[in-house]
Amino acid sequence: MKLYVRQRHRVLQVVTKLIIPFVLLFALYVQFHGDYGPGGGFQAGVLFASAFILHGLIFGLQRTRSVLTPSLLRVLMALGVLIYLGTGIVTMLLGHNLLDYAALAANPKTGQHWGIFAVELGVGVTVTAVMVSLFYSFASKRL
Amino acid sequence: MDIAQQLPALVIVLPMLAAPLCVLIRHSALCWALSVFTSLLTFLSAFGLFNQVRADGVIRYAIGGWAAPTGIEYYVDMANASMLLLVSFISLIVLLYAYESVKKSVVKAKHYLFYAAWMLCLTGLLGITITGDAFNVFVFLEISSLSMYMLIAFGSNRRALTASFRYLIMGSIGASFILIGIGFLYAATGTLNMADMAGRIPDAEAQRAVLVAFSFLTIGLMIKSAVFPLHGWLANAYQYAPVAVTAFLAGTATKVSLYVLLRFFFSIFGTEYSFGYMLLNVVLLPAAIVSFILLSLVAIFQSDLKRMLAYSSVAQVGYIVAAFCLATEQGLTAGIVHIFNHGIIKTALFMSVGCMLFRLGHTHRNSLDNLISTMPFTVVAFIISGLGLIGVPLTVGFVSKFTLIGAAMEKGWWLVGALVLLSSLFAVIYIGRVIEIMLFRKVRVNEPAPVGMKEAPLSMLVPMYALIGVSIWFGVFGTTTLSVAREAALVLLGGYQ
Amino acid sequence: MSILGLYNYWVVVALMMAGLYIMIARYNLIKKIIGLGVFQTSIFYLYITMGKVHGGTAPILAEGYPLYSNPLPHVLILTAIVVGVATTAVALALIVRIYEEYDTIEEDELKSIELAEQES
Amino acid sequence: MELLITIVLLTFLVAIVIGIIVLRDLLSGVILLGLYSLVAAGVFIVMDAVDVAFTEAAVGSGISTILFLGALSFTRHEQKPRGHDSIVALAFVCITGGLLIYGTLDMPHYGSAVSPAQTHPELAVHFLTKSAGETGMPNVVTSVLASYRGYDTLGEVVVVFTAGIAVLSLLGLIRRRPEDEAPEDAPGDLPKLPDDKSEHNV
Repeated sequence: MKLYVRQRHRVLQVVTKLIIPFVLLFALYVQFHGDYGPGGGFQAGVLFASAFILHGLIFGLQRTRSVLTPSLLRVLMALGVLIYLGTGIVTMLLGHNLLDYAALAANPKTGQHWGIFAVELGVGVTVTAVMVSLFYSFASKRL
Repeated sequence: MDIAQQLPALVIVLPMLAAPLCVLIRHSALCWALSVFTSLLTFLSAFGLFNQVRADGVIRYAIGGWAAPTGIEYYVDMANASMLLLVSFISLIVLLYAYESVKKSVVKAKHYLFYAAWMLCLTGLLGITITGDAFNVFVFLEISSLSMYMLIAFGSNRRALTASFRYLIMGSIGASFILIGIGFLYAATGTLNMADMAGRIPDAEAQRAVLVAFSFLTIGLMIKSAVFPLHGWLANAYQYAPVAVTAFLAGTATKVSLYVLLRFFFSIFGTEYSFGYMLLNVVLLPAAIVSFILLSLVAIFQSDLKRMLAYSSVAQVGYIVAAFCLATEQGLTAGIVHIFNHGIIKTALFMSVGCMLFRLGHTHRNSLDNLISTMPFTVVAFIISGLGLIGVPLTVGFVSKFTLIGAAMEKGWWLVGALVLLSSLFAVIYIGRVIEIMLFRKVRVNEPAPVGMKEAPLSMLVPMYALIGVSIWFGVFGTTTLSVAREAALVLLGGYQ
Repeated sequence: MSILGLYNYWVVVALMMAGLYIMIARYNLIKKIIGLGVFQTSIFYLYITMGKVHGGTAPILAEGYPLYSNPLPHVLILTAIVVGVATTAVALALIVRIYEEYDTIEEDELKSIELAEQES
Repeated sequence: MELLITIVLLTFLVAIVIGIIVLRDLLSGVILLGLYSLVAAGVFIVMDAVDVAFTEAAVGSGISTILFLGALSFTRHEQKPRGHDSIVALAFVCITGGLLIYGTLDMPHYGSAVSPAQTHPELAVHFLTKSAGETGMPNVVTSVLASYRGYDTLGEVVVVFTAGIAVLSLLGLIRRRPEDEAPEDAPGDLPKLPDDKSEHNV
C-alpha cells in the first residue's frame, strides 16, 4: 500500500501546504493555552506530529525526513524527558521536594506557572518526536 | 539539597535520568558504564533509605510538595525498602555481568537502546515498589512492562518475538484488570492513596465494588507474578530473552508483582478482609500447591536449561504464594525471605547458564557432558546455587524452606509442609541430573572434543561469584534476612499508621 | 431511575467484554490488538462515567458555574490513553517483525511452525 | 436531551463492536476501531471530559489508526476464518462480565453528586475548590495533571519514550535493504540512497 503519493495529486499538495501552518499554529495554541482551555502538552504534541505526518503522506517521507531528521528526532525524544525530569531535579536542588514547582519562584503561584509551563513543554517535545518517529518506522519499513 | 532527605526521590530519578542520557550518548561501552554507575548510585540510595527506615520507621515523601492524599507520595517502610534494595542490587550485579554477553548477542548499533531499556525497566520496577499511590502503580507497571517486552525481543532466536508478543497480550490483560480494579476501588473510596484507601475500605467493605476490585486486582497481579494457571507467558519469555535479561527479570520482575500483591492483600484490604471474608486461600492455596508440585515435575522433563529454570521459577512463586496464604506472621516472613533468597539464587543460576551459553552457544542438558573439565568455575557456580535452589542446609534455600515448613506446621497445615518437601525432591531430580551430566558423564567417543572451549571471561565470573558469595553469606547467617523479613511482615500485617 | 442509573455501566461492561473476547478468541494478531483497543477504550469510558455529575460542566473554572464534574478520572484517563497507544505501537512493531520472520500473523500457524521447529 | 444523545452514541458503539467481531477484513476492523474511538470521544464530551475527548479523538482515531494502517501495509489484510467459537474464551468473558455487572449493582448511580469519589475532601473537592488559588489555572485538569499528579505525568512521558525506543529497536527509523544491514551503523542514520526511486517500494 502506498502511504503517500508524489507528483500526482497537485490539489492535495496545495491544500496541504495551506493547512500545515494552521495545524502548527493550532498546536502552539493548544500547547500554551492548556492552562485556560482544554489541551496541553500531550494533545499539542499529537497535533504537531500530525502536521509532519500529513506532510510525509503527501510529499513523501524523504522530504519530511530532510526537515526532521531521524537523529534529530532521537535527540528530541530524550530531550523532552530530560526537560520534564530536569524541572524536577532543579526543584530538588533548590531544596524542595521532587517536582515542587513552588521552588521555582519567590511566589509559589508564579512558581507553579513556570513549572507547569516547563513540564508541558517537555511533554510536547517528547510526544511530537515519538509520534513522528513511530510514523517513520511504520511507514518506511519495507518487506 | 539535603541528600538524606531526597533519597526516596533519588532512587527513581537516577535510573530515569540515565535512560534518555543513553539515547543521547549512543556509545556502546559508555552507555554500559553509565548504566552500571547509575545502578550503583541507585543501590547506594536504596541502601541509605533502608538504613533510614530501619532507624526511624516509615518515611513519607510528598512529591510536588502536595501532601497525600491530594498529591502522590512515596511511602517507604521495611517491606518496600528491602525490595528496593533487592531490585537495585540485582540490577547492579547483572549489569556488570551483562557487558560481554550483550556484546556477543545484540547488534552493536542497538546497545544503547538495550541499556536505555534496562534503565527504564529498573525505573519501572523501583517505581512500583516505592510508590504510595495505587494509580501510580499502574503507570510504573507499564513502564516496566513495555521495556521488558523490548528487552525480551532482543533475544537472538526469532521465537523471542512471539514470546514477547504473547507476554504483551497477557501483560496487557493483566494491566487492564489492575486498571479496572483501581477504578472500582476509586469509586468505592474516592481516593487513590494506598494509606488513605486502607483507612476507608472498612467503611466501604460491604460494597460489591470493593469485592470486584479485589478480584480484578488479584487476577491482574497473578498474571504479572506468574501464579499457576496464569503462568503461560513466562517459560518462553525466559527461554528466548537474552540471558542477562532473563537473569535480571527472574530476580526482580515477578518478585515486585508479588510484593504489590502482598501490599494489597495485607495492608490495603487487610488480612481480615482478604482471608477471613474473601477466603482468598481457598482459591490461591490450591493454585500455589499445583504450581510447586506440577511445575517442578514439568521442569524435570525439560532438556533446555533455561526453560527448566523458568518452570522452576513458577514453582518457586508457588512456594511464596503458599506462604502468603498462611496469613500468619511466620508465614509472611517465610514468603518474604523466600522472595529475597529465590531472587538471589535464581539470578545466580541464570548467570551460570549464561556463561555456558556464552561459550557453548546453547544450553541443552544432554550435551553438557563433563563440562567441569572445561568450565570448572561456571559448573561450581551452578552447583552451589543449584543446591541453594533445592534447599540443602547452610544455603539460603534451606533458610526459606525451613521457615516455610515451620510456618505451615505452626498453623497445622501438615499436608502443605509435606508437599513442599515432595516438590523439593523433584528439585533434587532436575538439578541433580544436570549436575551429574556436568560432573560425571564422559564425552562420547565418536564426538570430537570441542575446540577452543575455555572458561567464561572474568568479567562474567566475578559478578556471578559476588552474588554467590552473598547467597552463601545469607545462607550461613540466615538470621539477618529473617529478622528483616520479620520486620517487613509485621509492617505489612500492621497496615498503615 | 434505578435501571437508568446503572445502564451506562452495563453497556460499558458489555463493550469491555467484547474487546476482551476479541483479544482472547481471535487468532489473528492484529485483530487481537484491535480487541485490546476496544477493551482499553471501554475502561476509559468506565472511569469517565464515574466522574460525571448531573448538571455539572467541564472542570474549567469560570464564573457562574457552581457545579463541575470530577476532574480526577479525566486526568487518570489522559495518562491511560497515552499508555494505551504506547502499548499498541509496541505490539504492532512486534507484529511487523513477526510477519517478517514467520510470514504469517495467525496464532495457530505460528504455533504449528514453532512446534515443527522444536521437533526437528 | 443529554440522555438521548448518550443512548444514541452508546448504540453506535455497540454496533461498531459487533462489526469488529463479525468482519474478517482487517482494514475494516481498523477503520471501525478508529470510529469507535471517535464516537467514544463524543460520549466523553457529553460527560464533560473535554480534555479526554480531545486526546481520544487525536490519539485513538488519529495516531493509532495511522499506526495500524502502517502495520497492515506490510502484513495481510484478511484474517483467516478460524478461531471463531472458543467456548473457553466465551465462558471466561461471561464470568468476568458477570462479576463486573455484579460489582456495579450497588455503585453510586450515574451522575450522582454524593458518591465517595465526588465528595472526598482532599481529592475531588480540593481540586475543584482550591486549585485555582494554589496553582492559578482555570483548567483544573491541567493543574491536576501537571502539578498535583505531575509525577504520574512524568511516568506517562517515560512510557511514551519507552514505546519510542522500543519501536526504534524493533523496526528502525528508516527503510533499509537487507544488504546494507551493517551492524556498525546506527539504525537511525539517513541512508545514502542513490535516487528516490526506491521510495516507491513502501
